[in-house]
Amino acid sequence: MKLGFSPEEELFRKECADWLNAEMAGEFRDIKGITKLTASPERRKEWEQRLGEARWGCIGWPSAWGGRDATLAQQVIFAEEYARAGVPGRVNHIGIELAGPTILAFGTEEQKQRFLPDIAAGKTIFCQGFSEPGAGSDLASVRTKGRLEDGEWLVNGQKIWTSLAHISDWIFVVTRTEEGSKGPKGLTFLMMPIDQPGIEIRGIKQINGDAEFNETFFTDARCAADSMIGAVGDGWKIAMGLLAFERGVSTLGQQMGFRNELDEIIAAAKANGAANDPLIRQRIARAEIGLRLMRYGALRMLSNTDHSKIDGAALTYKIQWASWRRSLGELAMDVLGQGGEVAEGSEYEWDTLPNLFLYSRADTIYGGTNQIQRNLIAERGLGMPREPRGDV
Amino acid sequence: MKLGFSPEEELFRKECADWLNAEMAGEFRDIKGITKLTASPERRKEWEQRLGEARWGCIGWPSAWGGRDATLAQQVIFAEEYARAGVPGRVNHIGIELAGPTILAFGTEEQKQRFLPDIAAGKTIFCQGFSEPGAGSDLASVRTKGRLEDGEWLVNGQKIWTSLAHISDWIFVVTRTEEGSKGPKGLTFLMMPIDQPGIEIRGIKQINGDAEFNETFFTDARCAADSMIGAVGDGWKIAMGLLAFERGVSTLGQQMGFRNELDEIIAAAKANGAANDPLIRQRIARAEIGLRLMRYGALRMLSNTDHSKIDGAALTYKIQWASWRRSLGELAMDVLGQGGEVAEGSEYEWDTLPNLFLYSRADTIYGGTNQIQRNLIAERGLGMPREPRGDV
Amino acid sequence: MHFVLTEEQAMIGETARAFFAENATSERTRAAMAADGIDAALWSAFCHELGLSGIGIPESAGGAGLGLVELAIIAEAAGAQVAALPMLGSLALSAQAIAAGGSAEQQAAHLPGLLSGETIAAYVHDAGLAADGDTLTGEAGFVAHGASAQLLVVTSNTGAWIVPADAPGVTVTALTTMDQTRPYARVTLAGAAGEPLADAAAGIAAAHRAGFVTVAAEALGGAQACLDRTASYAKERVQFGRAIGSFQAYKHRLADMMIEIEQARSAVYWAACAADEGSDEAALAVHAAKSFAADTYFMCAGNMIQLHGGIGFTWEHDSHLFFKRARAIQSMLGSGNWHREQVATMILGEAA
Amino acid sequence: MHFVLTEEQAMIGETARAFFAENATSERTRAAMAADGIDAALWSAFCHELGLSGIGIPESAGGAGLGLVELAIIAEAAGAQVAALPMLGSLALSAQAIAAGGSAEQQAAHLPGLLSGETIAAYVHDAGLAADGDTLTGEAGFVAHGASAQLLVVTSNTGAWIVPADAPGVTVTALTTMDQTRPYARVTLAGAAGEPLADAAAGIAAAHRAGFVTVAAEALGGAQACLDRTASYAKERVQFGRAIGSFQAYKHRLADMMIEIEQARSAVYWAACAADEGSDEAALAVHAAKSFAADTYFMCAGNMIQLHGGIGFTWEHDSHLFFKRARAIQSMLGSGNWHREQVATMILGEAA
Repeated sequence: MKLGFSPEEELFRKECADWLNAEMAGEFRDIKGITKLTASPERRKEWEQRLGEARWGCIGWPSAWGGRDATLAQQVIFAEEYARAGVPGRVNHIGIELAGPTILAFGTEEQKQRFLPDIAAGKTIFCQGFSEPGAGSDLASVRTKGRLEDGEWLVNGQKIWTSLAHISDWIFVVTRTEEGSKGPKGLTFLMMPIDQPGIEIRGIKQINGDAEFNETFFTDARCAADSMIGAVGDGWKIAMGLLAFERGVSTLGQQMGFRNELDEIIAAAKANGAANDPLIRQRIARAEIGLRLMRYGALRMLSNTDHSKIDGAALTYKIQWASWRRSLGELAMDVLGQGGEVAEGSEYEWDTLPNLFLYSRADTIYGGTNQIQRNLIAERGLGMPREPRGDV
Repeated sequence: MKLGFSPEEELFRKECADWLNAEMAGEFRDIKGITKLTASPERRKEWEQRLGEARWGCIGWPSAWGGRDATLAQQVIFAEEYARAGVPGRVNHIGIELAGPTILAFGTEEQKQRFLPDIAAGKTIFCQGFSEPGAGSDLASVRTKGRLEDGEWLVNGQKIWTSLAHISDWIFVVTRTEEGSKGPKGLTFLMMPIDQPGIEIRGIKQINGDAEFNETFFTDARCAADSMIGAVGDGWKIAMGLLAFERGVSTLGQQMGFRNELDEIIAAAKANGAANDPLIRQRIARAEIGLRLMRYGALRMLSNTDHSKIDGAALTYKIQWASWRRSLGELAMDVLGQGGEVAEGSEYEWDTLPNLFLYSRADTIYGGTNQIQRNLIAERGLGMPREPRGDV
Repeated sequence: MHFVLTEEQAMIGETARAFFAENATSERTRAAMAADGIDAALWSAFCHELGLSGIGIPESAGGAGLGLVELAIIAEAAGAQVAALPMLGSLALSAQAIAAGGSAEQQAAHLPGLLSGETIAAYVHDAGLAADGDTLTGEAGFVAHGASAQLLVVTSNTGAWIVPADAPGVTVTALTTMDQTRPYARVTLAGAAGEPLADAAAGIAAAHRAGFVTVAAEALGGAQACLDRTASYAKERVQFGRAIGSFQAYKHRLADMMIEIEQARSAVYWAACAADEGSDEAALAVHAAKSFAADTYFMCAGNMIQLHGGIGFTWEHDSHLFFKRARAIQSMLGSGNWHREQVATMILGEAA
Repeated sequence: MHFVLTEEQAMIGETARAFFAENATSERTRAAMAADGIDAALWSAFCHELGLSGIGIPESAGGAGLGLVELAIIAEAAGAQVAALPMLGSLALSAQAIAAGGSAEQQAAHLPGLLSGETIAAYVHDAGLAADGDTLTGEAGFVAHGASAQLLVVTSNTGAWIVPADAPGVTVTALTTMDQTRPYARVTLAGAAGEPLADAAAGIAAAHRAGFVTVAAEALGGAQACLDRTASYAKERVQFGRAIGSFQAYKHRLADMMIEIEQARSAVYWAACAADEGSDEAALAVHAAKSFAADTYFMCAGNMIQLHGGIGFTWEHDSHLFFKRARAIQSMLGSGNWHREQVATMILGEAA
């Protein structure tokens, strides 16, 4: 058990920091500090291409596919320095964390060559088409249909909560390809280009006035046969594999974003005197402790190479950060007082902290609600009986 | 809507207070202020007989059965003054709140004459035999058997959590009288004298070192045929009716006990400086508010005569007070600090506040755990589907 | 002692609930949100056709009599629909202050306009207000519906004045506000002339009492609506092949909402009734009601979002109206911690 | 950076868990509870046969070397069985203080006895201790296993002394204590002669660091045991015709326990490892670990009682051993609020 970094690793840290800071002080200084996921998408795509050029796009990937074969410690260091330098989060999060690893694990050699270098280079932005209206977190209830016609897939149906679909190039979808099948059987995993007549995207305005999520409609949308991942009927298996990738090193980058939010709260509390209130002090201390424990939980999870046993840190991670962040939003508002409820200007557009308050209500819902997380923990982690499906 | 009392009612209050204070300053001064349910049982039985002689035993009952036909307001006043005068709680709580009302509602004229005046007079102490090992709160799983033989019931089986059975005269039990019946069918409600060879009582020592509860064993225990309440097979219906009596005016007396506990915490906080701690101040304020809301919830419930609709205040009352009191125990310990963890003397015997802390862990369990209370609230109060029974 | 609504009170409740359910629709409220946060037609109907605006104002002052219990009943019904109305600022705070603290002339001059809805008043509290005689200099940042008011009732901790919103020295700036059904304005007074209330202390006390009870009652109505709507959804919505209301964890969340709401109901009507009866408990009760009901509302509105899943955090769904109103009620007129500290002071004394 | 146990550390854990599971049985612990709260045979076996008592004490001082990570591993295993041992007072506090702050002579004089288990030391902290030179006058009310100690390590905020428990001027009174596995004593010093530690500051710092980590690790082990035992019960116990673990509300309570425990695990080993590595984070981490793990334990032990239903609050069932130990850990060595206030001071500065 070792927490510190070696001198070589500290040198690597300096290399990362120097490069990132230089970029954020130079050509890309206009996007430094952006936290809202929907802000300046075009410039951020350019930035991700810049990352790709310099081979910083996916450093944990094999160098054959545009990565650097980086060690875990190096990945941790890069994620931390990335956020510390005020670099905005990746618009291609889905591509580098989910689509890429899925192709790496389940794709053909041809598919790897076709997709991976472009994802690593920031040239192909992916979004995810799992949820459907009426199905929510229940992947087994997918109704969107795929049928093979003349060597091409035709897809019909609707997906929802497709985050950033409106700025993406490709979408991966789980479709029901076996007529009359139910549950996890008869599903197939397809990758589809978004810019085609059969796909229509409508933004969903959220509680905070912003629109990050979309409804995506498929009407005879086309997908080349060789863009299927795995075999026909493998959709469930591949989707489950993909969800396991979700807790990668990017969580550390996400945590650095949380760090910035908490620091902003601390600064606000010091400025307005809330930092003298013993009740606020306790809550800030709890938030600080929770954030540190998130970091060390993530490091435990990432350091763990024994995949034969259930990893409690990994299994509980989603609900931990989601609940922490929702509390953080409430703390932010209690620190700001009524001032947090008014915005500059006449647009219904919010500063970081009030936006955190509103947006974080979604954190405990998307990617599996807190209720579903608790089911998973009790069933997979503690061996409790599974919640029975109904037949309605 | 009216909260105040009339001048006549205030006169009645004075009458109650004068009589109770005189008794607590006179012959019964030795039991004033006792809060532990198991302390001085013999003297308390004498006290309850004194109450009966003066017709203060069950003032809400019809005068024909030893009551005073008291109005709701009078019952509220008496309950408050009773506790305010430092009079110990009733050892015959089960008799006056459950057995009596059940006999009044479901008993024959002969049974009323046989039992009610003696309950009102403090001469017959009752305890309750519902729970069984392996059945817990699940009355439909009762296994204790009753069979009629030569005009007499013979009872075999075991009950558990029979509070104060060791000082009681009678016990009412729900028995399975139809061979092979399951669930709520085939149950019969019997009243049995405790002092007989077929009944054996063993105390259960609790977390606080005290033994209020018992296991009660029945081995061909006898019950006269005319001590059955209702008909053979009516046990479920009568038990359900009885549980509805549980939230009577006595809740107000119980609340006055809570008041004393909170007052003791407030005094301790003032004495040791915890009252200056803003975190403790918030918690004491919450406790104070919660207690007041319990009072006004109880008054809403008692004032409500429209029994055609679900009474939300009544339905939520048990979990409300149980949760409140468990929190109060934790508050008490945080006010006392480590001092709350040591006892005077060499016996493992606790002062009021540490005892509250330990004992209150049972409050959220007996009489239906908090989980079962939430089921009831969601199902009866909000029309959610019932939790399915299994067949294990 | 009889702690249930009288027949008359129950009737007022039914009338108000029917009125708001029919008229304060999501569509109309959203139209008001896009403008100044007031559904003018609704306000006019409330004041004129329904004639409920005078409740809680003595008949001698031109009101309908009755008390805070009846005012709470109406606020509860309005809160259940998150109605976009200036009831809090204009009636519960300003009209109450004038009715309790104004001279007969002041009452005659101002109350008819407020009760008819033709004039809207906003309540401006600035603890640090500088009053040079009746020349006022100060600022308040979060004046509910302030940009729509023609009249301001301005208070410090000790004084109270009536100031026309268009008087010289008065600047009112509308602010983009999270709860768009009750937008705030910043009101700046730079040597504005005020007309002092005859009995400032009485006016301030009445306004605070009625204000605490009104927002607590609104919170109660809102919380109950969150529960009702979520419970309905739970019966219809199917996931994993089951009505989601059949999941025990879901049921228990609903139960927890009901447990808090029932206590909030006791709190609101205890406070209103104690205040109406002049009971010693009133001072503690109004703090209890404001803090407890506001927390209950926030908890229920948060659960409403959570239990609706994805649609719960869309703009299209009404959950966010409740959620934002709940947050606003928590932070306005003193935070929950502040109110609980007042209670603590009553029972523990000041902290050393 | 590699945040998992090494093979050697994992082996220490297995050894310790097996030892406590086999020997620190409920029956033996209850026998110790009825006496002075120490299972003497267990302590002897722990020190001699297992030889684990020297862990965390430098080899130069006669210990086994290694660090707080290894000490935490052992404390976690002991905590899982609520073992009745003087490990906290004798090893984690007193021996650590002597090893870090004592002269070579002091180490040689006292550590062998402590590590062999032949001498038991208790740690006596009195912030208000009056020291006239090395003549000590003061009192401490809650000295863990104080009545069983032959040696006292007495500290104020700045000084540290070794005092034989039978020295003139020393009075030790055993107290009836809620957690009978670690009973308290009141220690009174009335002009008792102390032998000053060579480096008091180092001794105090080491004792506090190790004390916080030790009780946090005990809490982690206890919390995990509460979860494990309750999860087993949930699979066996049938109510309403179903295994109670099939009820979603029950499952979610268990899940909540696991969520907290996983964080507590991160906290304990972060703190231990940061302290061993001399990281800047260590000061914050030990406060985080003590407060977070103690709260986790209390939450889990409370849930253990609740989820066992009636038998959970009987004396016969082990739930109350965990529950009382959890409460004791919460209040000893600084409350959770105190530890969080230390964290707040590090990030916000002192409150004005």
